[in-house]
Amino acid sequence: MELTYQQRNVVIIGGGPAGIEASKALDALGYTVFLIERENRLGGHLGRWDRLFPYGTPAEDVLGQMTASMGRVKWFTSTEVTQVNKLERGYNIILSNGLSVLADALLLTTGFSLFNASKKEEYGYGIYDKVITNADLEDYFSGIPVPAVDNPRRIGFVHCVGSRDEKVGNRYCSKVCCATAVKQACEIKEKFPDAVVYCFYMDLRMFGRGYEDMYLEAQKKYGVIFVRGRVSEVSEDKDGHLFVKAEDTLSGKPLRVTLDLLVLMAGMSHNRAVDPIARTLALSTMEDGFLKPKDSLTAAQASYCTGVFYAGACTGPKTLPETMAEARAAATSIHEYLQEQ
Amino acid sequence: MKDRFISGYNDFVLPFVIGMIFIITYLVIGIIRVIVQLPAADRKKFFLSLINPRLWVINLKDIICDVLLHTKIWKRKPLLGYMHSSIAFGWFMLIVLGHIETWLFVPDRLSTFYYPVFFRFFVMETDHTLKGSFFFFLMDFFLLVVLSGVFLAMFKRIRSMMFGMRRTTKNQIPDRLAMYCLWAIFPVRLLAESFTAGIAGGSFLTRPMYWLFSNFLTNTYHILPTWWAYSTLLGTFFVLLPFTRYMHIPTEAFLIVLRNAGIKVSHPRKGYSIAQIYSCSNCGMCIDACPMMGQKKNLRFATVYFNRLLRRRNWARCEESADKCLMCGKCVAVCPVGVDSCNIKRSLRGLRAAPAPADYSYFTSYSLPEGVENSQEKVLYYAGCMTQLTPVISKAVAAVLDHAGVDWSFMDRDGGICCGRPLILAGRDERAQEMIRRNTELIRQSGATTLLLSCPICYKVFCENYDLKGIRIVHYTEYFDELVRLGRITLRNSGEKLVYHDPCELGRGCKVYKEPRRVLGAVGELVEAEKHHDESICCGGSLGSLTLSYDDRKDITMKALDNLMYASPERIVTACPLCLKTFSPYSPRKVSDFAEVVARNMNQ
Amino acid sequence: MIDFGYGISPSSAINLDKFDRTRFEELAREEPDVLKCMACGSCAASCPTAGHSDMNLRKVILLLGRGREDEALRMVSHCMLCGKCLIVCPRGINTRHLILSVTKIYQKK
Amino acid sequence: MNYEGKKKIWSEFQKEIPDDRYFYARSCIRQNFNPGAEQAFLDIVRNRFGKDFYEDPLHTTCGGIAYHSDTTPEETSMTIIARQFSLMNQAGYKNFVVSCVTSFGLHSEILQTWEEHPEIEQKIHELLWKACRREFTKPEFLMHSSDMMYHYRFLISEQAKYPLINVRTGEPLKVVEHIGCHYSKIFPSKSVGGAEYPRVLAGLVEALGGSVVDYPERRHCCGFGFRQYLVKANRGYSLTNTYKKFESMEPFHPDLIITNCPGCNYFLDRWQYVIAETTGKTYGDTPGYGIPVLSSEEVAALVMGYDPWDLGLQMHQVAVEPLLDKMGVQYDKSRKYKGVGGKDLGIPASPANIRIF
Repeated sequence: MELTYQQRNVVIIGGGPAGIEASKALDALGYTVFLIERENRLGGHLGRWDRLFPYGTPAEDVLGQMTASMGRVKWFTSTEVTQVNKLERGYNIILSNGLSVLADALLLTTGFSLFNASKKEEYGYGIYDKVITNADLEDYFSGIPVPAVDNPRRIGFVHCVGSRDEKVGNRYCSKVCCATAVKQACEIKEKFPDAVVYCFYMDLRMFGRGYEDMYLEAQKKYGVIFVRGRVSEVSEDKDGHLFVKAEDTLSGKPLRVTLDLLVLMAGMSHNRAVDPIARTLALSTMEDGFLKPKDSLTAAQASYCTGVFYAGACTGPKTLPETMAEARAAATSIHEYLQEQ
Repeated sequence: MKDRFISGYNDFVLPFVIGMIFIITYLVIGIIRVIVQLPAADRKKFFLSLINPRLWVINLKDIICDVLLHTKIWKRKPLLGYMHSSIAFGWFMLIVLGHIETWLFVPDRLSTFYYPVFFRFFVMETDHTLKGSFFFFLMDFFLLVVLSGVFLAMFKRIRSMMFGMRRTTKNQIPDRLAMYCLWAIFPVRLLAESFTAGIAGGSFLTRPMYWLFSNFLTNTYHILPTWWAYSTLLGTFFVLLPFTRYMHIPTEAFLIVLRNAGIKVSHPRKGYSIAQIYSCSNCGMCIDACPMMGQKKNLRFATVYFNRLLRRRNWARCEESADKCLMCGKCVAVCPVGVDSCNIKRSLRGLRAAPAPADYSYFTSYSLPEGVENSQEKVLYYAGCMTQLTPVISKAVAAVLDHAGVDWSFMDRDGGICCGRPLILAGRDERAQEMIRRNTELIRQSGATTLLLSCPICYKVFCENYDLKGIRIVHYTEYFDELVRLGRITLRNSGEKLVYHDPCELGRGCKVYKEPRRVLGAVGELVEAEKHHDESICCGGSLGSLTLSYDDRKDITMKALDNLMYASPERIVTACPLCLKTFSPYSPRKVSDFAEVVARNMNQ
Repeated sequence: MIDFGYGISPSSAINLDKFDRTRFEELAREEPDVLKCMACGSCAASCPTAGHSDMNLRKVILLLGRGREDEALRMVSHCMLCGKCLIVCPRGINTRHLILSVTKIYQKK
Repeated sequence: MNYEGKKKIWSEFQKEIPDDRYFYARSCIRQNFNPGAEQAFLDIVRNRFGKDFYEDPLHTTCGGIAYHSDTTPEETSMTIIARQFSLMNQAGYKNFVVSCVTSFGLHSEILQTWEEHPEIEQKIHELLWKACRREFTKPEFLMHSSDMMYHYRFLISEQAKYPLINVRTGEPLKVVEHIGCHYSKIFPSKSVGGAEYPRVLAGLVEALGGSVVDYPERRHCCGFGFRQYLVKANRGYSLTNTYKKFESMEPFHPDLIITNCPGCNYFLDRWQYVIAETTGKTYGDTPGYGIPVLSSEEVAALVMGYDPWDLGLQMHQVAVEPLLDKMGVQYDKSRKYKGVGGKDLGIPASPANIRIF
């Protein structure tokens, strides 16, 4: 019997930007889409962010726009995938809300986890009161009180926390932290114009359109001071200020500075929640835990498992536009796949 | 003609007399001050020039041409030239003729210096008046000439664009007052002479006016008030003079004498410079000339305003202006008075320079490349710092020299010491001396007889500030021209349409215009830019400016390129590494160096 | 005091807490471009004094921003003001005037 | 400072410490300069807690100083240490405890090397056999003596006579804990509490009533080094490091520095004298004195009521009397410079800038 599109089910796991975008695209192609999100709202990490680089677009607006019309997409929040069974053709997905879906194709948009900054013990996240992460600072920008941000006069940003660091098992670059740090440095300078703001970076990877302008503006307009050198250790002085050590690699001298606030640019780690599914379906992962696409150039959305597709940061750190593009690419890949079935 | 009054005096002459005494005293004191402030050597030069008959002739010629006839303005903008010379020369002739009349008719009154000025008031016609009608005619004629100039001046204020000046100077209150006086003086004189024409006689202008007025006015009632007004206007003008732009009228002649004596600027606000800045007529020619004026915000940096600020000793703003200047020399080239503003600005930079400690002890570690030393009869090529960034030039120079079979060596093949010009441009002359000293040592060491330069910046400093007696200093444009004329290289004409950009330091700076053109004319079809030779527009890359921002420079570059594209050339050719580097990124046509074009078009 | 034949060496570290930024801020006001430097080193690479003196404009800017003024001024004293750095700077910094401003501002000790 | 956060990290760096039956290896520096510390350790564990700690009179140096000074190759140290293990096997022990942090680091390094390169271990078996016809098996557990003090901290506090509390104010004493670099920085996982926030001494201090001072240069090396202090031309480095630490802890006015490393103990103590004599500056709570620097064993013994002079605290450069007074320890001033059996040792010359009694 010939199936019509409507009778074909696609299950998308992860309701972040990739999941939302892919679900809409597949819905428009006429498939029945089930979007599963374990949090109580769609949006993923985007929901926690205040404004987005490089132009300072409010994340809320972006998310609002994305979720404004979800079409016929059947989306479930606060729902987890409890079991995935491979069938002869397709997959049987059992959800925590008791629902069981027969999926013709499965799209993983499980994204990333923010690196747990307390793993970098020397920075004292969770130990020193004035050490926060980029996500905490976004909370502050969104209006959520963050006690650590108490009229700081001297602020530091540490790039590459949990990225490019074999000691924590993440050799890769998280891609977005440099731009985020520069964005946040400007934003905090706007809040506290008299504060001195330092960015401790190893390389400034301002690769995207508009990023370099943002960097230039951070230097010239906001007077953000860039120090090339990774922070080696942080301690607290008698008054609870942070005593920070780094090497100023450009002058080849050790550098010491006392700060009132230190923001750790936690990078992207692979999302452990996807591990059970990966094990069940025997999906390939890379040594850092991210899912391995079939071919990073020609089949970036395909997995080694028939009918399972990837989009977004589940295969490695991505920027938002890359994630969105991948989501749409994944929809096309799934459509092609289902057409051939 | 005979005296109308026995006393030969009337109270109305007082304002004029007071004004005259004031201005003469002021000028005498001013001249003494300038002479006192001159450095001893310059002072000696000045006094020697006064007893040099040859210089007397030159001075006289210059004064007549520049001060009275304004030939420079005539050449540039005829209508404006007419305006200036009509007033200056006309007025001068009125004074001269007044004296001639006095000398002819009432010679014993020559000793009262106001008498010739108010001649028409003090005399009456006699039977022999016909003898004077020739002078009546001349007087009316020159008055008409002056009046025509004055009306043009008034009109110019309103429609300066008509005279080919996009912008004109903004006047200050004293300037304005003096200007109104100047505007009023001659119409009032006309009135005064018209009212007295019945008594003192008149010609084609005054007499008809006398008859006209007599129809509805009682002329005799108006005689004294108008002569009072005339005298008062003159007196006021003279008193205002030192505080206005019109000070250039008396100062310029003095400047010419000083300049012809060979004196150079040594201090921005002392001696020679005083004569310079007081000679500035505020005509505003420099405003349009300045390449910075493409942007309205830069208007305040125009040389005319700089001179004005310097007169007022507004150091902070002067410094800002001086630091901004590109030192392209165009304002000097177009200045009708020839105010050497670039050097004033340079000396101001030097005066205001922070006493920074300089340590050039490392210069001793520079040496000539191997094999360069003690070669006789050799051409030594010094490329300079900028050419290091444009290796195409040094390569092409090498190709041409080798092709012509010149025995040459490359002085700074492995890098060298700066020529010192950039420091001089920044007013740090003493610091530049250290570079000059070491480079001189190295050049002498080489034993070369000719020093060849490709960078006009270097060329200028080597010509002006180095003491290399016995060594010929030559720019490659001149040298290649010579090689062509000697037949050591032959060129083929590619037919390509070329435009030559005169680099500031080479053209206005060293007056090299014809040699590059002669060579380029032989390799292609040479066209001229809209503004060329001494009116060429700076590329914007000049090291002269200290503060001009990158964006502002770009603006100038675009303007200069527009100018070069005037005749739609296929290629822009320049003879300066800095111009090349500055033009290349923005040029709509390929920009090539002179040597590159020559090298490409040599016959094998 | 006893001379043990060895002693406490002064710290080579840059201590930003002890860096009075007033003068650097004055420089940044006069020459806002100084903030634009991205430490690419083009200036130092093209400098004709390179290999003959320790002049390094990239380092001058850096050291001034870190409170190492004496070192920076020593470097600047070797500058010939030739302007090559001005030509090569990718950020369009007016390096020549920067150097003049540095000497002006930091001489006022 | 968030204590809970630290606890979370400590929970990740816990090591299993057997309660009893150890083979004990001494420290070269300590047995020469502060022999009371090791004596007290053995006395506490054996006689107070009734544990079995065996010390073999045939054991030697581990060769660590020579190794770190580049005067002997690694194989030499390995063979020496293999011999220690052989002695341990011979005595029937499986747990090895060393008194010295340099030693602990070297033992750990060698064990790790052997684990990753069994061929090297094999080679050492051969070398040891050739040298002295001995065989060895590796210990099951390698401990540092401070691990033991940490392990027994509650036993110590149970018997505490003079807890680390200022008897005059009732406030806990402000204690700087200094961990020898080779204790946890080489292998954080082989330490108690890790390298960033080591727990080993902090836990002991807290158990004994003191409060730990967390000062910015807490992690910094004491300056001991090997090639640094051994070569006079380099000695300034060593001194400067120590100076940096003292400058950093100065605002906290510590009452006591506790260390687990004989080298650190020695240099933090002696360099205070050099700093005072070259700059005139002394640190700590009591003007004119320095900050007493004691090992974990000495602190434990002092708390448990051992006589300070029997402990050999007079062997330290910085006078301990102000500390003893704060703790309320009873002591006989006249016995300070008396040797065994009341023998007069003579009073040392008094430095100009730092008081010694």
